[in-house]
Amino acid sequence: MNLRSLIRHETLLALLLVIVLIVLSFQSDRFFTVDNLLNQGRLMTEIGLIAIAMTFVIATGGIDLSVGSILGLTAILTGVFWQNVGLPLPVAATAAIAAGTFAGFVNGVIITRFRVPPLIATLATLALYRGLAEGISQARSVRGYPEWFYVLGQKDVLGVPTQLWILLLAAVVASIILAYTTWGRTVYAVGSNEVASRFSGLSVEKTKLALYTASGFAAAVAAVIFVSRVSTTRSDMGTGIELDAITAVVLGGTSIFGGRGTIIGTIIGLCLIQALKNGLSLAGIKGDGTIMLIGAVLILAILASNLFERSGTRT
Amino acid sequence: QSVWTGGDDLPTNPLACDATPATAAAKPYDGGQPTNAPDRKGKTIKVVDVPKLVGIGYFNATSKGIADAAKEMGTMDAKTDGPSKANIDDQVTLIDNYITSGVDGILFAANDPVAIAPVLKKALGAGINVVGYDANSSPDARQWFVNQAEFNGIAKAMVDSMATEIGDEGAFAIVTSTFTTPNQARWIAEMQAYQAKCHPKMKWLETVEAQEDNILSFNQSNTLINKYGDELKGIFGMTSVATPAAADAVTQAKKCGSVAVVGLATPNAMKPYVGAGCVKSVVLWNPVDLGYAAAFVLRAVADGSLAPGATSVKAGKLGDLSVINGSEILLGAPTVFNKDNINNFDF
Amino acid sequence: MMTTTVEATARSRAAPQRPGFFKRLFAEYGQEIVVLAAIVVLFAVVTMVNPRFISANNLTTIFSGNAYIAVAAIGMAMVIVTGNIDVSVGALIGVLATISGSLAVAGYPIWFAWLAPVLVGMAVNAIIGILVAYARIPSIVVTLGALSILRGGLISVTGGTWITDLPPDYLIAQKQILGLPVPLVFMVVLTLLAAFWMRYTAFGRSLYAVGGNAEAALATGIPIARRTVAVFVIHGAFAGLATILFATQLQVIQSTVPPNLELTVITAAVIGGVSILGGSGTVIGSTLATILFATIGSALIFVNVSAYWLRAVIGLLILATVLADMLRRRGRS
Amino acid sequence: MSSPVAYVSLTGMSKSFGGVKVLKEVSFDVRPGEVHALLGENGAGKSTLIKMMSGLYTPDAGTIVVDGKELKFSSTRDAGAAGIATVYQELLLFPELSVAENVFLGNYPRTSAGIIDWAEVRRRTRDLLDQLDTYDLDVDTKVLSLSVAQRQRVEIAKALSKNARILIMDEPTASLVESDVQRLMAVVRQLRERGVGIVYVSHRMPEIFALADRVTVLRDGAHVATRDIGEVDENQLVSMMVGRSIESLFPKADASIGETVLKVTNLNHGRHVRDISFELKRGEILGIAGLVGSGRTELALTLFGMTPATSGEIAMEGKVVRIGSPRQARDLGIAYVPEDRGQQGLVKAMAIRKNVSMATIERLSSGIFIKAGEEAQRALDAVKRLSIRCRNIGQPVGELSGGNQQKVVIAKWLETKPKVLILDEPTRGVDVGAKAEIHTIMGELVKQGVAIIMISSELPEVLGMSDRVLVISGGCITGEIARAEATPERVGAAMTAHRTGEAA
Ligand SMILES: Nc1ncnc2c1ncn2[C@@H]1O[C@H](COP(=O)(O)OP(=O)(O)OP(=O)(O)O)[C@@H](O)[C@H]1O
Ligand SMILES: Nc1ncnc2c1ncn2[C@@H]1O[C@H](COP(=O)(O)OP(=O)(O)OP(=O)(O)O)[C@@H](O)[C@H]1O
Ligand SMILES: [Mg+2]
Ligand SMILES: [Mg+2]
Repeated sequence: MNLRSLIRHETLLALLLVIVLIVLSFQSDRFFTVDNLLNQGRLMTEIGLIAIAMTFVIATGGIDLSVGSILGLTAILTGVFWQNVGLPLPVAATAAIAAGTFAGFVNGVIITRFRVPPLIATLATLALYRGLAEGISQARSVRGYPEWFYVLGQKDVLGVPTQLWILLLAAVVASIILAYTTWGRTVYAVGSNEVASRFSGLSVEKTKLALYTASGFAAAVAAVIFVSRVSTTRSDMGTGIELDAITAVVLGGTSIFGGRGTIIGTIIGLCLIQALKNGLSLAGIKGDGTIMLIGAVLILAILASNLFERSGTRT
Repeated sequence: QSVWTGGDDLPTNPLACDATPATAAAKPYDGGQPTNAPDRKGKTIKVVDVPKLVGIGYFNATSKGIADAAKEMGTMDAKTDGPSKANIDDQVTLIDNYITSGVDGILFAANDPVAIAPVLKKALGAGINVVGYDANSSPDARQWFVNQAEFNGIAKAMVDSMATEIGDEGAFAIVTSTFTTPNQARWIAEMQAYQAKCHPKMKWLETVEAQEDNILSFNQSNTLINKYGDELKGIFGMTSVATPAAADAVTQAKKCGSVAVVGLATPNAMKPYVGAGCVKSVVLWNPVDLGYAAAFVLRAVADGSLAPGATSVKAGKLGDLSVINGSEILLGAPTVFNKDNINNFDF
Repeated sequence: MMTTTVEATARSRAAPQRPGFFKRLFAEYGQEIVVLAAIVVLFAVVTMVNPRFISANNLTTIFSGNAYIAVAAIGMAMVIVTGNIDVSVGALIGVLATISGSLAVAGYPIWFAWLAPVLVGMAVNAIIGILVAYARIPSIVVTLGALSILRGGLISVTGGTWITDLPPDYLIAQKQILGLPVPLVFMVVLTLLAAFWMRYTAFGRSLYAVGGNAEAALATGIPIARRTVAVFVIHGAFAGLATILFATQLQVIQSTVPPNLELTVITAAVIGGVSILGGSGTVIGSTLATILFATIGSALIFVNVSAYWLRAVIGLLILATVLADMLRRRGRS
Repeated sequence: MSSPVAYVSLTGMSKSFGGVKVLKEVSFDVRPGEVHALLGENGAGKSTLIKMMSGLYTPDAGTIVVDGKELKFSSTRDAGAAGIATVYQELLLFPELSVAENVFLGNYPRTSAGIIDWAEVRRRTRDLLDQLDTYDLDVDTKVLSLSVAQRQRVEIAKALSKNARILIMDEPTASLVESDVQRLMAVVRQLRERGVGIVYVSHRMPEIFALADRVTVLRDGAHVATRDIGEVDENQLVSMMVGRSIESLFPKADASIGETVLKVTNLNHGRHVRDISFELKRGEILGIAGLVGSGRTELALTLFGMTPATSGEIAMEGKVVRIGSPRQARDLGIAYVPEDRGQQGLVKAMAIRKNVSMATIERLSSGIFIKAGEEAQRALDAVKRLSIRCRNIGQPVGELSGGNQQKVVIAKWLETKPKVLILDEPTRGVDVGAKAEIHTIMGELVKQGVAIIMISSELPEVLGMSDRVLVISGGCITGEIARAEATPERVGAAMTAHRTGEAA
């Protein structure tokens, strides 16, 4: 039942995506062009990276609300390390990513060591990390990065936006990890029954710690890409990105209660949202109409797959 | 604590303490140019207006101005679409979509001058005419910017109004949206420079953040009143959200007359307080005019009648507007609304 | 090893001693007490720095300025107790405020302008509740969707115009009852009523059952689906009541709500001790937590914490409260 | 006293889950003042039948007649209103709520003002627990801190609180030790005297013969027979249940006992593991007996690294080791089949295949990748070897019957090739057939040289299977008795003994 219904949700979603793509390309002839689609890939990379890590976190039955704040903190640190501390930019970015990763690690420690439920822990660090970003930045933005740095966020490699390669790589690696490795298996097991996982000798704590750290890392990498894309750092970067990422993840069929979910689902969910945002805009529908529609699609997609699942199995 | 250290590191340029107008140094055109823009002279153009965010009174007003202008010209097909939060990312994404959909012109009010630059340059690269208003981008990322009032002009008007109300030795505090909001940060920086230069004995107590949240603005204003007691003589509201909320706080604390509120705000939101005499003067340009002017500037750019080196531009009923700082067009001096004139405005 | 005998004897004979009053109080209201203690300590410290902190005016600002958050958090606490969550409440309050204000300005009777947000809140949340309970969509999914729909809908309907010219009688949050500000009275009365209802009525208790163990609740004959819908409807009513305070605090209504209001409300509920897993917690805790946040916000201004570091300090204090609670729990087990 | 007229009668009850028919036109009735035992293998459909009788499941077909009136139960509340109360097999309690509240939830005494009378709730709970001879439970403690046995009592108190005409008990004694079973049986008899009709499900034959007036046997979801207890003997019942006769209930296999694998010296953890010392040899089955709450599970958890020892020494094959986590224990060759299989043993939503491989997933991997083929092969082998009844190895474990679930847990741990296998209540809630199978498996394991520690509350099982019996009371060892000397009396005496003289 489990596996079958998983496949079902993702198939359903993929079908929906195809339909949406077809309908939207009839609405505007500028929608289904290679240029536009690649460009959309560029725009969804940051959310995508975060959503991939979030898929793991949610599959263990956890959640990470602090990713937006980690993104902001890392962005600020990149700028501060480079401009105020005077580190070479690659070193500064690496150090900032390390700091963002550490922020994720701290989440993990609070959750595994002190046994604070993830939602509460990351609600608290959401405030803390954003506050640190504001404090460190002293409300100043750092600008004027060297031209080469923009390769990451604004240029192409082999005709494809640079950051899209990163997203693709992350998606492939993450799907393989989740589907075929012991680590992925542990994620699902912990998400379905943490106690039994511990009794089976799985390293529950270590896995969770690693996941929240990875989530911090993903947000940190997204931050550097973001800075490169928009050429500046601001302490309010990434505000609210957590809800967008969670939307993509649950739309992709990951159970908020843990135990199930796939990377491919998340990616389809992301694409669906991005296609709607872009395609509806090209079709002349305003932003507020689009977000309403995305809300409706989220509810209806989960509803539809619930109905399918139920008609197949239990009473 | 008292000194403002936020915002950017740009130099301040306080005006003279008396009414001597600033002598603007002539500057060559420093805006950008669209590549291979088609000839749009006289043709109906499709324009999108992307404000910082939609859903607040101020940008409703600018949007109305743009619509008015479009109707008046008859050759502009304009619509407003903006992010629901003042968020750099959403704004960039929206503009990107409109570039793809193929508009002829983009009007924008930037959430961040630098963050928006890459996408605007992309628009220029696609042959689209780009004009900013309200909040500027880096100059080379757009063609022209319609400046509602120069930062130092606003600063002077605000500080002078406050000084008139609370005297040259009064203490005041500031309620702003966030320290990172570019316009507000610049205004505060200019206010500080101007105050130090022209009203050196005024006491600068502190600056608090209140997002774009009117209840929080209200609470923060109350906290300031409670904290400083009689020492506090005035509150500056730096946003059209903070100013009415500060006025409400003063009203509800029964401090009308003993705590002055000076700030930027739309007249409609301020009518009750100005009418009740609790607030004497509100500073703002007319945002409807701002939008109106921006639309005319865009039309002129598309027609080729506003080209680098021009010194003025015709903006419908507003008449001739002059070019400053190379590629900016000045709307005029800010309006100071008071009991006598506030009811003449509706926005 | 002496203890072994003592225990064994105690077990076979009469009932074990009930633990003392304070021990039970602490066991049952531990988190509430932690939060209360934090408030008291803050007040003590900040008042020493600046005695104006405890002035009547400032107390009013702290207690009533954020009362609408506390009222919304009551409903949220109930929703979380049943094991659900609502991330759309912020957007809902924005919609309700616009409805209420528009009615007041349009000349409808004042009572109707007050009642409307409560009714509409209940209706909207009834739909959410039905989707959660009968369509079995996890509440976070439904409310994420509702968040988008309400937020987008609000903007496209109002276009963001503010509502001004509100009739003075409408502005109930600015009035006083028995010399106390209405928002304060609202907050206290509603908190106590809700707390009493959750502790002393079968319906209130059943919420804990639904959140604590849904399967067992079903076996006990508690209609889980109906209770879920009911709790969302009640939450909608509290959102409506919160809206009344929100909309009448000032003489203008801004149709955009504070960003992240939903997170603020959720934070208040969980820091107040409502278990995010459902099944435990009280609304007294959520109200205390709201007051704690308000106190922190005000205190930091009073002690001149650099405004840039304000949020960091708030975050740190929230984290400290969370960790203190965890240590307390650990010490107990 | 039992009247021949049924109070509740069910006719033609059928139920399917996901297309599988688990109950086929079963008829069943209960009379006031009788104990009607319901028997059948794991998965025969007993619990399903009961859940329809108590309104938890809606039958696909069939009629329920209560007191002459045909009724439809759409919730347990309807059944409750018809006078039917149930103690479910899976203890359905609210962990975050107090004992008293659990007992009266949904059914509170109110004051005249209509609000819940908490004082009355506590008082009446106390009374009910006293009726069950349970004095060691504080009515204000949260259920989450209770042991399985204590929770069982709370469940029974809850059913008693409803003053039901019919009381259904689904394996109420599964987690009770002998003395508690006796107490419970006394309560059941008392209720029968009061004219309550009781449906009693148990896999323990002696209880059936001691209590029941009538028995109904189900097999594969079908009704086999309903008899008066006087008309049948144990062998007949067993063969009705399993369709064949079972040779011996406790087939003690002879295995050669080898050298010491595990040596524990002065082990301590908290209040429930005190100064424990013993040795375990290859090929030996060491039974651990004790009362509920005596600390047997705690000892196992300490050996298994869940609650690492605070002092004392553990030596595996002569080497002193530190066991700080289940992972370390596993790597040292210690396996633990926990008493609460639903919570601790299995990931119910996961497939059999994944459950079986769960403790050995690293070994089944090359690098970080799981070798899916080998994993499936091993699961298939396990299913065959332990004759786990299932559709296929992809079936979620949660859908299996109790006994088969237990075998999956055992299979999981056998995969680790343990040197020491700790079985905590390995046959709790397991039917006679499966029980014999599990015992047979144990026999095979000791022949292969595995050392087994078996914790069981069923004295006959301990006595029948063990080479040596360790008795624990209050966290201390109060007796170590060789197989030959192990009589119920000696073991029973040690179970209630206290080591008083050794005060520190
Ligand atoms: N909710 C369910 N979904 C799917 N199958 C189920 C469900 N509940 C029970 N079954 C199946 O129905 C059959 C009968 O189960 P039931 O629990 O009634 O058995 P039982 O006689 O009580 O067994 P035991 O002695 O182990 O308690 C089993 O094969 C079981 O796997
Ligand atoms: N989770 C828990 N929290 C608090 N106390 C517990 C918990 N689990 C067990 N105990 C207590 O620890 C003591 C020992 O329990 P343990 O489970 O080891 O006993 P046992 O001999 O295995 O009996 P049984 O398994 O039959 O319940 C009991 O007094 C029990 O109440
Ligand atoms: Mg059963
Ligand atoms: Mg035990």
